[in-house]
Amino acid sequence: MNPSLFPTIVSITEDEIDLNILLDKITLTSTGAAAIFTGMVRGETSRTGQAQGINYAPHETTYLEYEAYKPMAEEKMLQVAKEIREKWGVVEGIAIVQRIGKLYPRTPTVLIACTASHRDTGVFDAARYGIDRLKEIVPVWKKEIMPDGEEWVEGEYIPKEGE
Amino acid sequence: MNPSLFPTIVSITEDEIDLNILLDKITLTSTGAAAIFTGMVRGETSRTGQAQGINYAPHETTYLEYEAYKPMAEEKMLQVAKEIREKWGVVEGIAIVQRIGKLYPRTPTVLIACTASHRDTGVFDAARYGIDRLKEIVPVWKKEIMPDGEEWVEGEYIPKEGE
Amino acid sequence: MHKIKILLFATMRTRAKRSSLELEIKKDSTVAELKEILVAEIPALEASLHHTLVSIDREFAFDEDIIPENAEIALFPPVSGG
Amino acid sequence: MHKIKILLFATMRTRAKRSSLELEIKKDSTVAELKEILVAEIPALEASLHHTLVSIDREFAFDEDIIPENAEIALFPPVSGG
Repeated sequence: MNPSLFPTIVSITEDEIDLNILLDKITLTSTGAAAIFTGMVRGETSRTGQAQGINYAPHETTYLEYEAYKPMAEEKMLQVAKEIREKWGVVEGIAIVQRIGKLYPRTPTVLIACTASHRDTGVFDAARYGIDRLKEIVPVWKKEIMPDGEEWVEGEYIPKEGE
Repeated sequence: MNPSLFPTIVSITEDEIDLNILLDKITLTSTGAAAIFTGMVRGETSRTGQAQGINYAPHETTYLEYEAYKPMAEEKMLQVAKEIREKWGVVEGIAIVQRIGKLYPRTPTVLIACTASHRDTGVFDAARYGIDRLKEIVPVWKKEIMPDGEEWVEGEYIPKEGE
Repeated sequence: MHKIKILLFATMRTRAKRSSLELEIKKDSTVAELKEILVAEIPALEASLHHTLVSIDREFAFDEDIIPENAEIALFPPVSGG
Repeated sequence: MHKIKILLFATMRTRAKRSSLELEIKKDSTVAELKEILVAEIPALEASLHHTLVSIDREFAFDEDIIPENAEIALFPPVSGG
């Protein structure tokens, strides 16, 4: 399989994330394994004292409101895909999708999927790397709407030159 | 969330694997992350000299014919889920599905999905463990039909007492 | 003597040209003894018996295990699903 | 002097009560100089400027970077997508 034919899908969208369709789009005849990560809106968070430098208490979330700097976000998603291919040359297809808008608990908000010929090729690590990087350099933000107020969630990563 | 409410889905089926539906079934209000593995039928295999003790050359696959000892397979899938929960207590939902019958290249044949509140909880490792274990102890076999013949694929793992 | 049902899968099924059979075995027969009886009944199975897995009532079983009455036995090669 | 377009996102947008603005800046102004001009224009932004990210033409930019003509500038907090 010619690597130039390996599909890369990136998208900022208001539509539902359809895992079946995305997986199909990054499955080649040579593909035998896919690692897919999805993130969802948590309606109840019980973990305390961590994440992004902020100490937060257990709390409920009514919904999240996502916004993106769409053209830059899609360019940065392509960069994440490029970094994945540089680190895991065996990866065949890559899909990176961020849903934006008003999203309620249990709704998938983000997907990173990587395919490869076999599962022992690093394809799990590639997907894990993808979501970690997305949360560092892809310009998307969320506002959390809780029963008793709302708050912008801010990350803590400061990109370096060339990122 | 009461762990006794954590959903576990296991299934041997002839139907298409629907990732959207399965993910929804294992997503709780407290869920923020899912790691999903799917395996697909490879139409062309280029890797040589490895896998299950057999040296195979690059080759084409017309289709695979899967069969299962269904009641035992579903019991062993429950056991894999139990092992996952013992190792990763944070895992919330688990889905393990094996499709059987005649399956053509690019078709998803197997799915392991694990959900958790956050992605840094071992949820990726849990899914990886699940597919590795499925390929050791869940009684499912495949016959490979190639342009020039057919052959049963045999694993190499010998379960120990109590597995 | 008691009756047991044996299921065959994959290579075992193909070699035996059948997917199940019933056998009469002595009370307290072991898996190893069952294998001998089975080979006498279906010689084609002999070649693959050394790496055959056996289950009794859907749990993996081993040569020294005793086969209970009315057990559901299965013989199959190491699994290759996924 | 040349004109630049500035996009504001998330906290920056909320504080500035607008999602974009246009400014005239001197040729060869740096990102640091732009921030000063911006705070003069919209004082509400000052509090968050110390941890604001800046992009020029969709690439991350830094205090000493010079802003080209017709650049598309964006200011936003560290990202929190996913």
